[in-house]
Amino acid sequence: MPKRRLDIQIEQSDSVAVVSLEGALDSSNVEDFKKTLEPLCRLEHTKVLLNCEQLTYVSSMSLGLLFHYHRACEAHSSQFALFGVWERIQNILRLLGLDTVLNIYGSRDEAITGLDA
Amino acid sequence: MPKRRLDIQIEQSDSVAVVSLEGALDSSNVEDFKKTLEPLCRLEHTKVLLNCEQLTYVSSMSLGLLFHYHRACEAHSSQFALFGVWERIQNILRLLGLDTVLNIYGSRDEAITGLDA
Amino acid sequence: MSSYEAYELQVPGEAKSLSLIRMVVTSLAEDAGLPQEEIDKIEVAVDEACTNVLDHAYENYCPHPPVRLMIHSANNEFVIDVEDEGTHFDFEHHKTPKFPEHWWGGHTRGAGIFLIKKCMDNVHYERLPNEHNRLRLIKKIH
Amino acid sequence: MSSYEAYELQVPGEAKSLSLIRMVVTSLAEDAGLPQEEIDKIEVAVDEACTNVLDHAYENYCPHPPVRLMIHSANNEFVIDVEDEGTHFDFEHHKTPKFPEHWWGGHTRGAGIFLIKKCMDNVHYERLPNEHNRLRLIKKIH
Ligand SMILES: Nc1ncnc2c1ncn2[C@@H]1O[C@H](COP(=O)(O)OP(=O)(O)O)[C@@H](O)[C@H]1O
Ligand SMILES: Nc1ncnc2c1ncn2[C@@H]1O[C@H](COP(=O)(O)OP(=O)(O)O)[C@@H](O)[C@H]1O
Repeated sequence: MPKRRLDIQIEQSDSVAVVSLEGALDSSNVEDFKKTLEPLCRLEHTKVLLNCEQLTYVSSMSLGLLFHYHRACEAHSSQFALFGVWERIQNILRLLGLDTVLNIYGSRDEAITGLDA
Repeated sequence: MPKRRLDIQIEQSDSVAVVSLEGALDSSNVEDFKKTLEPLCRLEHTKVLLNCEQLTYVSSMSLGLLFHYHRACEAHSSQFALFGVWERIQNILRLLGLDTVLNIYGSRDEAITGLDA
Repeated sequence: MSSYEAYELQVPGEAKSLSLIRMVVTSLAEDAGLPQEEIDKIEVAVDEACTNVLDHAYENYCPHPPVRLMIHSANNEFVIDVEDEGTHFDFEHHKTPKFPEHWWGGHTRGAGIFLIKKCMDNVHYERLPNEHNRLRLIKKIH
Repeated sequence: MSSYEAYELQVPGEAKSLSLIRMVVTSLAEDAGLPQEEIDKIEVAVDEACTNVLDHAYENYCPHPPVRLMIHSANNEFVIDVEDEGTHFDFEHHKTPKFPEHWWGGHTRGAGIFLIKKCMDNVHYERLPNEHNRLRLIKKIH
């Protein structure tokens, strides 16, 4: 089996869904990412968290989806957040002004606590 | 500074010299390897140990030197050994029959103890 | 890469080639002695440039032609040429959106060329005599 | 790489290019679904083949011409062509030494072609019409 360039894991409980991304998210696998996120962003009263601790690269195509998911969650009385984002990816988020419109936390716990506040 | 593809570290005490190789040993850096090993293989009554725990690749040019160093050490009442050799490199040593003529140990301690015996 | 010495990489014009492209370019940028922060930016620019070739220049091509990269360092510049055999477009007159305002409009695309320009020191796009298009990405080596 | 799709890599004919060559070839071998043990062997064969080009085919060339690799998978074979612009030699009649006996003679070189043949399923060397030499290395994909 060829080693996949992006691994996506979902952990889902009552009110929290954590999507863990491992590897590089580029145009070769953005469809997998969409297929995972879209149904989660239609859930009601859910914290949808993107675990980026193992995410090495994200292209603009996927970054552009993040604010869309943010708003979709809001529309369903849910919340969307990222945590564990590498500095190199934070730099790109800043260039695109996404750091000002997305919820970005250091760790999973900080995200869960932060969204409650 | 560009990241070097091979790092060579030497620890030398009274009767033991350990050369630690980190990275890939190919024809781009075989001269650095030679310059390190040759003086050590002229020492008397010394255990010259090649720490291969972080060695990811060795080309035949360098493998061919190993038996030469083995004999040079013998000629100076010294001993030459490898330890921590990755399976992929052991496979090549086997193809070239070097596994039968070199001292190869699992760990540094095994090498020091084994050469004493 | 002290003097002029070019590396060339030609890959199938498919998204699965992107990771190899990024790996090769970042590895050569490292060899050129560029700091990690600049290597990261080069990775972004090259990935966005190649993604644009696949999605736009090759939109109406089936199968997609290959993508060709030429990488070299000269005169304290690290240069990556991305060459495609597809549709030409008016790069010079393309207006990049403002961020984050762009996102308010509900767009999810449209950040590629903006990032390419932000991440590199110099960017040129031109039609070559062989009817290929070449996007030249330049990063200064200090 | 299910159907015929070639990757090409051209690098300066210098030893510093070897690590990039190994990285690209092993990455494509991985994509082709080959097991790690076979990828390791391919890495050895390609590195030895390219080292031979630099040391022998280009011995009397200054500066060294580039080395060109073409990599593709087809018909359950992973194929690497190593192409040089240097001296041709008589590969077919080259007799590889016996190991470990070879080492008793005090030799430190002479294991390259032996390893190339041991590590690959099929190896061909030929002079091309453009006066380049091509060593074709083939690994079966099961
Ligand atoms: N290489 C290219 N060939 C043809 N058209 C292109 C190319 N690159 C960009 N374009 C055009 O410019 C637009 C903006 O590109 P870009 O900023 O990268 O955003 P996106 O690709 O997400 O639309 C594209 O939508 C496309 O119309
Ligand atoms: N690509 C090549 N071009 C010209 N001569 C070659 C080439 N490859 C090998 N040779 C010749 O074959 C001999 C054996 O090669 P090899 O088994 O790789 O061992 P080594 O390179 O260590 O001598 C070389 O010494 C050289 O004379």
